[in-house]
Amino acid sequence: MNQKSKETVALGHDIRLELYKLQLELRYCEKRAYDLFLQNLIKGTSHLSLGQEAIAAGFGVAMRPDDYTFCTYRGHAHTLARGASMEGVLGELMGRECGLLGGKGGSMHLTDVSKGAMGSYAIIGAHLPVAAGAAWSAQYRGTEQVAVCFFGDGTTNIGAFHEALNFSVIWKLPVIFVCENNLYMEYTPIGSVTAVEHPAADRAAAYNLEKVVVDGNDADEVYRTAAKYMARAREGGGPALIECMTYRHSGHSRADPGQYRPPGELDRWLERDPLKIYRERLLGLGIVEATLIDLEGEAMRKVDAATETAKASPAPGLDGIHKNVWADGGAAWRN
Amino acid sequence: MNQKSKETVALGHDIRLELYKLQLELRYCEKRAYDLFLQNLIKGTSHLSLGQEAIAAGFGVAMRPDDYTFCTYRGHAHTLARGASMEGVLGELMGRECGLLGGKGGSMHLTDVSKGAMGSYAIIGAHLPVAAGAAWSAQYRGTEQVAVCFFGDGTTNIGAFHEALNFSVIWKLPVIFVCENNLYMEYTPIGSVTAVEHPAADRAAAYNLEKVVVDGNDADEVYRTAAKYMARAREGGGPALIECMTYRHSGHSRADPGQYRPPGELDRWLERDPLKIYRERLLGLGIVEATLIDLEGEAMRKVDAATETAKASPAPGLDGIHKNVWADGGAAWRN
Amino acid sequence: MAELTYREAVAAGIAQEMRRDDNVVFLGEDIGAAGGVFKATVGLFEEFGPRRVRDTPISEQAILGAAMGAAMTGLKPIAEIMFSDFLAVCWDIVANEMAKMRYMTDGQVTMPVVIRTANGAGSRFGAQHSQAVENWAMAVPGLKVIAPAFPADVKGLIAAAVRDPDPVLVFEQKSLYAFKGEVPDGEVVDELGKAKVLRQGKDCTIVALALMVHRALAAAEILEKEHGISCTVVDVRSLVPLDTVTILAEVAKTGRLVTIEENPRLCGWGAEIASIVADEIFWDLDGPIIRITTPHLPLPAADYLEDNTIPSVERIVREIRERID
Amino acid sequence: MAELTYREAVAAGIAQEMRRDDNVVFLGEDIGAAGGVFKATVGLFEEFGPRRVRDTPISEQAILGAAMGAAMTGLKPIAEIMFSDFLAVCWDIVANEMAKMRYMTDGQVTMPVVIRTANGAGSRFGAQHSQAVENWAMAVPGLKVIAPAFPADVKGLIAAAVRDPDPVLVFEQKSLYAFKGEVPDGEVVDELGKAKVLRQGKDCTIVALALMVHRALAAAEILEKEHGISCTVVDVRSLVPLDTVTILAEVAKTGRLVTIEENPRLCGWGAEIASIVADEIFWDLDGPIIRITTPHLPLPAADYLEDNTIPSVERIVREIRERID
Ligand SMILES: Cc1ncc(C[n+]2csc(CCOP(=O)(O)OP(=O)(O)O)c2C)c(N)n1
Ligand SMILES: Cc1ncc(C[n+]2csc(CCOP(=O)(O)OP(=O)(O)O)c2C)c(N)n1
Ligand SMILES: [Mg+2]
Ligand SMILES: [Mg+2]
Repeated sequence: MNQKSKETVALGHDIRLELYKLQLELRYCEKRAYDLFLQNLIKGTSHLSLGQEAIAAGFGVAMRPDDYTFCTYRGHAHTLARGASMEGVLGELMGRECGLLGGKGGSMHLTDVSKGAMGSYAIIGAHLPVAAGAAWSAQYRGTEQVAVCFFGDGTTNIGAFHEALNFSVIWKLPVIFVCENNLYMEYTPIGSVTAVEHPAADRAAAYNLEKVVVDGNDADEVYRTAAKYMARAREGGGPALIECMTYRHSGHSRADPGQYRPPGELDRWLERDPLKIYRERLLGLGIVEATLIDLEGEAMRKVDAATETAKASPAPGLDGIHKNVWADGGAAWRN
Repeated sequence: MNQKSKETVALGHDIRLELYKLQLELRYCEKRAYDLFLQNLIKGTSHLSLGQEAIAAGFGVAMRPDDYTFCTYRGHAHTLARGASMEGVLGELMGRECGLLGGKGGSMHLTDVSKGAMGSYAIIGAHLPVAAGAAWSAQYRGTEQVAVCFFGDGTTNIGAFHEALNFSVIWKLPVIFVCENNLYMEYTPIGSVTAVEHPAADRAAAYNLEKVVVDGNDADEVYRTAAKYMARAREGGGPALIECMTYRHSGHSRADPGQYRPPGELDRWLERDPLKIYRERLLGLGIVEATLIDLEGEAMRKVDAATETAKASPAPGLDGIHKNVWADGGAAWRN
Repeated sequence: MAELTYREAVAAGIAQEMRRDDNVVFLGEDIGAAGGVFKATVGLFEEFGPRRVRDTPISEQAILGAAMGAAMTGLKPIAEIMFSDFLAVCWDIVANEMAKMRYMTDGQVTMPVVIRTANGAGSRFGAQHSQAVENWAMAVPGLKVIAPAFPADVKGLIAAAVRDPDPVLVFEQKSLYAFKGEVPDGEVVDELGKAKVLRQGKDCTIVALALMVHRALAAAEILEKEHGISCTVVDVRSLVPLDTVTILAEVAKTGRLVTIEENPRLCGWGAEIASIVADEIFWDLDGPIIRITTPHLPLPAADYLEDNTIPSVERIVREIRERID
Repeated sequence: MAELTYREAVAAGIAQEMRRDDNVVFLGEDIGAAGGVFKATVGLFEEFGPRRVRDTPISEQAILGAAMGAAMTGLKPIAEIMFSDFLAVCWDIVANEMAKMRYMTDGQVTMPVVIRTANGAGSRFGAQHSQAVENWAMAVPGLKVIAPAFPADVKGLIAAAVRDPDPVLVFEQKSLYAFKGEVPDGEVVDELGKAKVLRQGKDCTIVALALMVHRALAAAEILEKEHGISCTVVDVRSLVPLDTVTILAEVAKTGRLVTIEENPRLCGWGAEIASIVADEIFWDLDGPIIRITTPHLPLPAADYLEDNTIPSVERIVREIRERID
């Protein structure tokens, strides 16, 4: 793996424990979402980030509270990583009143503007130019906020990717485009439909950007890279395009058993499970296991509590159907 | 200029005279179109290729009769270069019955399927994937036809460019994408809105293609480059992306005096007028001037005759309005 | 007669045409090796191989552009756009290119292309994966538009679409994919532009499309049995060409028109039919024209909310009871 | 009162709002240094500079995506899409993103964005540069849609659009850019959702939009003077929100509705109004509802053909004479 941005700066234990804690929460919450689906408590589709947590966590910890996140339908982890409430997320998946969006958006549109989570977008590519727009706004208002935009490998072949990248570079916008290359689109390997090996990084030069490929299963590496390019963007250095190599442990969506993947591939990636790697690293750094077990228990309790709260929440009221088409709160198209 | 594809193979006099003759016809016909516009005989818009003739001519002469051309609203030259009738072109510009499209398409949509001129497309970028489709069809049918797709520098920043390039490469389609870089979009310099210097060639690597930049005012160089990459495509070698540097002598469209261009720029390019260069080259190669004067007179007479025929042609019949929405010849949307 | 699901009928229709004509090719995202995300194209890749059934990148403009270029040069492509909502990312190719090319060139170009797409609500996918957008296509001159409700129609209309020399959009209702129905054995080829009268009544004529046909039939049953209101039900099937002969005749007989539309209200196909009826058989009408549509809003995701947004059997029964006497 | 052209009124409306509010920004292709390809934005770059008036690459998805992202985070962007036909290349951002984001997030996001675009025929530009596509936008829940006919309305409605917290599409009629009219001095702010009655008559109510308002007025004049048919003319101005109060009242008074639409027929805004009238004031109607539209076909380019395709004053006079007594 071409890890150009690998840095050796040591991270403090506080940050490392934060990264571990966040990865744990993302992992346990996604697993819980899967269980709830099996219990038929989640009705719509959902796209899990199992195996990809290091990316959401690495960026989440590196971001400033007022920075902007834009994510895809596979956005539970990125939304949680900004501090959105877990019962709000699980409630939304279950279509409950306590859901972040009152049940109106569902799994694919998680948003918490109060935490800078500016939406999850379910049509491939659209949010890249939208993230550029938020970065433009930050630049215009002089706030030094940065917009971070997550998307998959498959998204690099759609037109909006190209437009957003060129646009962001010529306007020097503070936006970080993060490609989570998990090797697959829905069921088709990205390599079979892309002209270059690294669908994002090998195209960076087309926008006069640096080629950056990182190990997306290593939260430290993601964190360092995020911190570096976000700092640069804040100072007016313009956008970056970062390709994070990773793998999803589950299928594309709840309906997919993932049988198109060659035998053994998943097992090899499970050995590089970001949580496993990270736990071993922390132990190697001399952190006592009891500390980790505490964190693990805490994360699990948080997920349990959120699950109970969400389960106890009623179905959303029907009056919500006719609310919030317009800023006046209503849906009237006539007088 | 980075002229990677410059070759030194000598071209025969026959081909050279053909290239000169074609450039003359394109030049005179475009000038005539401008005169007819001043006489208010052309009503809609029109976009001239004055100054860019070497590209249409170089490719036109290199193409096989059954190859496909796809061009833009600036497509008079490319359509004529495939052998479309000149009165058909001028008649269409004037909205006459003899027009290639019976007056229904106008200047921006010139098409002559019988000559392989598969249409002129007025919305930026759309014809790149369409050209890929024609190439796919040729590949599928095993005909060894090649599709050639012309577009401007400004077109490289729209999504369809990106999608078409990647798609053509992964399917190894026999399609040649030809960017005519005339330094401007409508009134805005391409350099001010593009992240790289060569809007097409500097992006070739993003599609695993070779960087090719040629002098678009040198018909020989264009011809050689065209012949080389078309031969490769015919043999299954896949697509190419060729950036031809050139300049338009007139404004973007009939309404534009071109005042956004820095003083002196046009004059410098007029010194590199493709017809001027080519005439001098032919004389230098020992071709007697009388031969050239003959060709010039012949071209002018052809344009004059076409003008008269087109002027004499009546307005199209109103019945045409309701014809050819559908393949059954009609326009019925109900029974 | 065999019983097929709606999704099996899709694959059967495509397979029938691909067997018949070697120039029929099929492309789209995950349609090949994976058999489609709705499993509506299972078996095609195995039967026809990667030369004729081609998986593509996520590049909808390239997919439809390629289909268009191929159609102009001798092939008969079928392109899948996974969800009809995604037509928005390639709308230029559909609305400005495919639809207009033949007319602009005064007939030089022929465009035998089929776009299949999964349309409509009921899967709790939220506002960007649940729209009924057949009216987007109906509004564009140069496009033919069909939306079948039953497996037999699916097979026959897909076959007709493939054989048609013009661009045809096939809106498949995603919540009907599991619906089973009888499909005739052997070659099935239907005709574009023909509505079907599924039930005859005296009090009003319900005109419906796709999923709403099923709800209209269920509502008509209840109205008849429980409320003594007898309804004609017309399945429009084809929006362009539109079978105004059948529709006008059936509305004239009962004197009342009710459209049942899954689309959000404004500019739906029902508005067009209402305007034709209000012009051409105005004097045959015995009362107001009623449109029952999804309210004019984006769709909510949660099951409970979604079910209360698109027209339900209960709502159809209630509105017709209240307004037809 | 000053006399301004329609194009000057565009620039005046934008300038008024940019002076008032520093968060109003303007972006698009060739809008800045060049003053717009229709010269409708001349002077803005000079007054407000390149930080607030920004030329873009030919990247319509990026233009509207950027406008959207900026609108969600505190700015009030005005984006130009040069020709309304080009909305097709960025339709996803308009129809799936801007329109739905507020609803999907249950109100977390506000989207104060304005999209201006040159719409309609009359310039002999052919089928890809002449469409009237306001009904594309009207069909999408979550979008507001206006189409002014007079310079004063242009200025006032653009100002209202900029101040509105929701996404508003402004369809400017490109063949009206040179039209002159009185515009009040000082700040002008109109209201979305208000139709205007421009003429009162007894025999029928003509409802029209943009260029067709001018033709309706001319036709009404001729019908009155030469044929003794007296027409009310309503300028719809705003398709969403729609002023059904005014429209229904005016149709009820004359008992007849005629819509004049530049769009190709199917699913035009006139169909929607026809269906509302045929439902809500059916018993006030004295005869069939008539829609006069461009035939359902792509537009031809040649002047002679184009003039005979979109509704002309002569055709409006003829159809109303033949059908209204
Ligand atoms: C425009 C568009 N086309 C197709 C889809 C259907 N779709 C949803 S996810 C997906 C695969 C995306 O792959 P990638 O970008 O690699 O992201 P991943 O799911 O692997 O995270 C596809 C094709 C879509 N949502 N939008
Ligand atoms: C999608 C789209 N956006 C904008 C336009 C308007 N437009 C027509 S030509 C043009 C400039 C194109 O520049 P370039 O690609 O360099 O070609 P050139 O005109 O220089 O040959 C623009 C912006 C269009 N036709 N289509
Ligand atoms: Mg992926
Ligand atoms: Mg150019």
